[in-house]
Amino acid sequence: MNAIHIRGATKVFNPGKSSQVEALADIDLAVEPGEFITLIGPSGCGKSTLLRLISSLALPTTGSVEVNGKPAEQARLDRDYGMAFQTSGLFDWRTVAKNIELPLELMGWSKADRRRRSSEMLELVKLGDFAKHHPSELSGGMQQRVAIARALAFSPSILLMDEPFGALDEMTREHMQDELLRIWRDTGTTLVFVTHSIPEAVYLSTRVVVMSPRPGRIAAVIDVGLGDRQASTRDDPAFFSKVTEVRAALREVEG
Amino acid sequence: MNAIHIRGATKVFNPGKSSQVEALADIDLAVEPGEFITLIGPSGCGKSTLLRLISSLALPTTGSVEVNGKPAEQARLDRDYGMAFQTSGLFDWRTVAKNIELPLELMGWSKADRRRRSSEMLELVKLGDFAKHHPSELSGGMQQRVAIARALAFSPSILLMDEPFGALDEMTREHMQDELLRIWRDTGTTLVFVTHSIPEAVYLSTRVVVMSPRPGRIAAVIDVGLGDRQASTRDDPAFFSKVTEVRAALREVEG
Amino acid sequence: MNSLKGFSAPIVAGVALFGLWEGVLSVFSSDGFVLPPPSEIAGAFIDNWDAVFRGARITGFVVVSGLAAGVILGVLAALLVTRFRTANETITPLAVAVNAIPIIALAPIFNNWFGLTSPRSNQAIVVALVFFPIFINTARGLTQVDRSQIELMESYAAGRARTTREVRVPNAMPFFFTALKLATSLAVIAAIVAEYFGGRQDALGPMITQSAGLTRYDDAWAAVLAGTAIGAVLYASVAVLERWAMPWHSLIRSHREET
Amino acid sequence: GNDDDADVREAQEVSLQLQWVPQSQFAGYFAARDLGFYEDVGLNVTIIDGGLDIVPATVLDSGGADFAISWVPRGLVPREEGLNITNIAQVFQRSGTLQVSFADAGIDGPADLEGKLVGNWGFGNEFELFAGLNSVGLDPQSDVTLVQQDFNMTALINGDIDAAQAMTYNEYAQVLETVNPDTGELFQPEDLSVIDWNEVGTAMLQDAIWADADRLEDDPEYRDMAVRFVEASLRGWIHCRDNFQECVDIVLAASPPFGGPSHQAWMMNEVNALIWPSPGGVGVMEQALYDQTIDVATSQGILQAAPDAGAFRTDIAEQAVANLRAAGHDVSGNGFTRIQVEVAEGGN
Amino acid sequence: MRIARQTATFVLFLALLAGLYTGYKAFGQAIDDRQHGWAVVGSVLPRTDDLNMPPISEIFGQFWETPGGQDRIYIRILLDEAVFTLREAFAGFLVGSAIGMAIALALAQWRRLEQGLLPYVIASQTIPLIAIAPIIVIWGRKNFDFFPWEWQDWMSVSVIATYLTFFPVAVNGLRGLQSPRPENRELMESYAANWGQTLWRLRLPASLPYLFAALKIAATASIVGAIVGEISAGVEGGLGRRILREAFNYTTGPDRLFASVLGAAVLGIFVFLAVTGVERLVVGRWGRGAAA
Ligand SMILES: Nc1ncnc2c1ncn2[C@@H]1O[C@H](COP(=O)(O)OP(=O)(O)OP(=O)(O)O)[C@@H](O)[C@H]1O
Ligand SMILES: Nc1ncnc2c1ncn2[C@@H]1O[C@H](COP(=O)(O)OP(=O)(O)OP(=O)(O)O)[C@@H](O)[C@H]1O
Ligand SMILES: [Mg+2]
Ligand SMILES: [Mg+2]
Repeated sequence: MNAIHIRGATKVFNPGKSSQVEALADIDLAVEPGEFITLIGPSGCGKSTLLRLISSLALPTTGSVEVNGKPAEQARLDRDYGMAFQTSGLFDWRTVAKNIELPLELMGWSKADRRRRSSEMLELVKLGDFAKHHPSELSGGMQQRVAIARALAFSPSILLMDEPFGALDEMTREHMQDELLRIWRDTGTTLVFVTHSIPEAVYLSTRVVVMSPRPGRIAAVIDVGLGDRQASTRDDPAFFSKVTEVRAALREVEG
Repeated sequence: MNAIHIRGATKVFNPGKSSQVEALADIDLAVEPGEFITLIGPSGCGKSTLLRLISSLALPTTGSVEVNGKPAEQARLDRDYGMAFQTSGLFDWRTVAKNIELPLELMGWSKADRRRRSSEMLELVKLGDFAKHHPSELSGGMQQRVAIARALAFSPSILLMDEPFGALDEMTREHMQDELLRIWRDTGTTLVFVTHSIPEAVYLSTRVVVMSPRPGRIAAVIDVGLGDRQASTRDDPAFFSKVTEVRAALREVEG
Repeated sequence: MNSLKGFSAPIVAGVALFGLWEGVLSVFSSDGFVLPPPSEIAGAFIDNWDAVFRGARITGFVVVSGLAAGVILGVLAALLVTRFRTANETITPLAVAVNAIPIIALAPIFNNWFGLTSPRSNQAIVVALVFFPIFINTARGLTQVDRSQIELMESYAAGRARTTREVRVPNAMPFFFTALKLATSLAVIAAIVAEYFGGRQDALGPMITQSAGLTRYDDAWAAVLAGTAIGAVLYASVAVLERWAMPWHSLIRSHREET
Repeated sequence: GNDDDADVREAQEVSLQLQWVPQSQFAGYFAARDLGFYEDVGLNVTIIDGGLDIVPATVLDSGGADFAISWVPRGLVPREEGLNITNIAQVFQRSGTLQVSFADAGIDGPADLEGKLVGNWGFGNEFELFAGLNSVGLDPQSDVTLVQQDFNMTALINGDIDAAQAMTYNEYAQVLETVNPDTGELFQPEDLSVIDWNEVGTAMLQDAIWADADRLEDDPEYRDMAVRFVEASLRGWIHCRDNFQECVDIVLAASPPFGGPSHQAWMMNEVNALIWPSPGGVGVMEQALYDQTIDVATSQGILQAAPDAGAFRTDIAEQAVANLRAAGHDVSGNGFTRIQVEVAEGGN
Repeated sequence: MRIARQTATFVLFLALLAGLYTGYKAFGQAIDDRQHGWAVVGSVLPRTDDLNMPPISEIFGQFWETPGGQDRIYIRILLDEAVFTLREAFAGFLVGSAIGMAIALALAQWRRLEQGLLPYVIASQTIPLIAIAPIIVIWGRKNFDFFPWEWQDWMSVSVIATYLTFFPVAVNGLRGLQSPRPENRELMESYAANWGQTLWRLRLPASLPYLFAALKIAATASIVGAIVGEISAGVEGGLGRRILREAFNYTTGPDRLFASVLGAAVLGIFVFLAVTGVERLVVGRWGRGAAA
């Protein structure tokens, strides 16, 4: 059984109006359980829209999406997903810690467990001092880290992340990448990850999906196969050759 | 006369409360007219806050900020600034084209001129088809491009940009970098630019200002001196050595 | 086709509602005469069409003119209050005070001030009632703005007036329209209650009280129906106006709702 | 001793719906309550205030009260609409409604109202006016401008209307209690010109006691209670005729002051004059006056048709009067004359 | 400190208003006293003679008078009556807000329902109180015997206050419940949060600014409802009946009507400030962050 199975999905916004946009065309994609997939492609090509289809936050215009062997809608109701959106989407009225605890509350965790988990996660994203602050008092990158912590706080069977590390500096970013990989390995989560950084895509994922500009199509799927990542992986020639391969694929679609 | 002159500036948020944060300490910085400065530093170190001080959107707790030989406040009132924020800050109720025209309206441009300029700018950011859309119909990267177009639409003497290219894919980003450099050269604008990408910082600027974590201080100022940028610059060994130098400075402060 | 779609739901709901009303009354008809079944009201409405129509015109004029004046004043006051802090500290309690005075108490005073037969006294009452929700809601919308948008305008050294126009006003629109919807029905109530206390006797207000006072409840409800119709027409106009004035607003929905 | 009596016979709970707020217009009922007349006949009466929107007929019919005070037309119209209520005691024998104008306006009779702004309160208070206009060939809907008048006389004094509706016992006095801004003195009766509908011949009967007709038929206990209630109420009115000041004080104590002592005194005096003399015995309907009321009502289209015989009954009042007479009360007040009440500014 | 300054400005402002009133009155009387057919005064602007605009001194003087037959000064009477009215209004406010919120929730939940029912909710408000007040009182006396406590007439007044209160809460509440940004709504959807969870954790907090604006309107509306209700329902003891009496009495004592109307106004300010206080407590820190 595939973790995610998309068949012939298309998405058209504002159909029939002058502002009609064909966002996605002919998407076919099957993801195995425990895979780490990255989506990469030019701005506006439909990556976020594709994540929305997978999580059934939007319905495909045609085609179907199956997740864990059931319709995406059902998977959502079964709480199979964790998500981090492109905009942080924090709740202004909750403190940082309370934001992270939100999904845990919904899953019915006890107060003590939530408290413990949220401080763990805050340590992970290096915001231990800011538990009691409100989101409007954080910098852009700090907000993004809170949103990541929120997405990772519980262990969904499928994790969807939309450019989660975009606003982070290089070092924090590498730290977060390694943490994410650790969590992924430990939990066996299936991960779909959107990024604009080619090295990031290669470093993180088992397969890179390259998308073409509007209407978004899958232009290439590149198997990475780098095995276990270590600090040295970033300097590995195999790593560079994969980066070059993805870059070439991207240049081609954008050309 | 310096374009920007910051003397002994500090910034403390929520002073005296339990949530007190010392965001900036002892900032001294002088920027020549026509320079291109990038600020780089770990997430939450005070880059956005520093831009706010320069534009007098926030007042320093101590110290002073002078711009074009006058207090920052006065410079703002004289409309010496153009800004692109970290969050796109577009107006939902205006179409994309109208968002770009907003500063032009304020400067009293005629309708025809505005129209012409906004379509020029839309071409520049490759969003010609989306003039009549509303921001909520755009992808994250497209929104960011609109915000960039808005900041570049008029020619302020000082341009402040906060991670403007964060949500763009590599190719679009390189295109935008080159356009920004062209505009900078053509107009003689003084530019202060925040980024997390070390290569971007080196490629764009005359000087890179490296900041240390909270409380933000200027840890190093690195003169780049690469001369006129061309496509080949990105492969230049001098370019790589500067990148390494900046990275080393950053590792040091974050270490 | 599209415009029809917006009306089908209210019609279905209306049929259900009135059907229920009629049905309940036909089963438990003991007090039926105070709250007559819709069929009887409709009958009285048709029988008294001339009088009801004349009354609706007189009352409708007071409603619309008072509403317009009240909205203008409310918006102006809200603008003033967001601009000057002292204005906020003074106008707000005053507006609250005026609003807390029951119209029934204002009616005799206004009738004396402006003359019993002048429509102005009734208009003044409508204004007094409409003003408050418009003022409170609009002021709220004008202040509850996204800080980064204000900062952007500041970076352009846009004047306060300009910032208000470009940021605060659009931001206040949903608040304002919500209040305007409230105000339409308040204006109708205000006009009708004001008419109980003075003015021309052929307006809707006296028709209601006089008929009710003589237990001719079907006639009273026919006049009530006319007042309700005025309110409904105004409300529908506001809804149309809202869609026209805030085309972007319907876009800000989540993807699921859009499908 | 009294306490023991109460233990022997538990007083029956009875409620009375007034047509308006407490004032001397209802002095008889307050007197009967406060002086123990109701208690004497085994009743414990709760008096319910009226108000702007209170329709006594509706309250009575729906069981909100056992008895109600209402003007005759304001009881007959609901009756025609299907409320089975009946007039059991006609307390007021005359109409107290006037149409008042300033003397210099030259409005001396209904004919002079043509083309004028004519105030009235509605609620059935306008029927006499309409009939009066009709009697001189004027159409109320087109030959005058009808204005909804507030329940005071300010509109007349302000000049907003040419002629105002006024009760002899209330609003008329309000004018006399007000300072004339032109002279600095109180308005004088000479300043005013008055149309009295009793003289025009279009007067209609006013305050009467109404009861639930169905209950009277079906429930002998209710009928018995009605007799006792009417008897004690009429005894209250007799007492107020003979003990003027005491009744004024009772009214003033009955509720927050309304119009001040001199105003209530004026009202008591004028109300007495509407009741007394009652040659046929107080509370007993006089057929001629009833016929005139019906005449006016039907000719005006106020009533579609003359009411049936059940609209009023005299048996209860007659029985009450007989009891009172037997107890030695003067039930017709043939020797009644008004007294002179001093007008004071503001009714104080 | 801030409170002191605000009070000072407000008192100053009141003095200014009183001055304006007196000044306008003097101006009106100077140009023409009691001649009808004035150009502006008396048609566009109010009339100025003592009958229509009693002098401020007399209005305030009334407060310390002891009206005939009473042992309390007028301001004391008004105070007692205000407390009576406040009780009716408060009950109406609580019930009305709850009903309003329930309606808002139902309409927010089912868009169809919103389209279908909202027009009738609006229409319900255009039904004049006067047409329903007596029905409520009569039904209250007669039919509400299923009610756990004995039904009192003042409760009927509260029902009328409820009728005026639920509406602003429903309309504003609906808008507030629909106000969360799409990304926040989608987040809750991605968690498959159920209706109650989305409500409690997202929609309600996001709607608070709208809701408090509505509660302020509703609080003062409940006072109006109670006063109108007292008048229509014939319930004695509160400010409503006081005002009615003084209106009947206007010709002979205009200053007392003005004084009692002032009493109602003060009561309205009181409840408004009470809601504002609660708002400060509830919205607290993040609310200040959001406002500019
Ligand atoms: N309004 C505020 N209230 C309180 N603290 C604030 C506020 N704004 C910023 N801060 C604090 O100031 C510090 C610097 O924030 P700033 O936004 O300048 O960081 P930054 O360098 O731009 O980070 P990033 O790269 O993540 O955008 C942070 O610790 C942040 O928590
Ligand atoms: N709500 C909407 N209404 C109309 N068009 C939309 C809407 N959302 C997205 N689109 C359009 O769909 C296309 C794909 O958008 P999407 O957000 O999926 O892009 P993306 O690949 O995530 O881009 P980015 O990298 O810039 O975030 C864009 O052209 C956008 O204009
Ligand atoms: Mg995207
Ligand atoms: Mg920042």
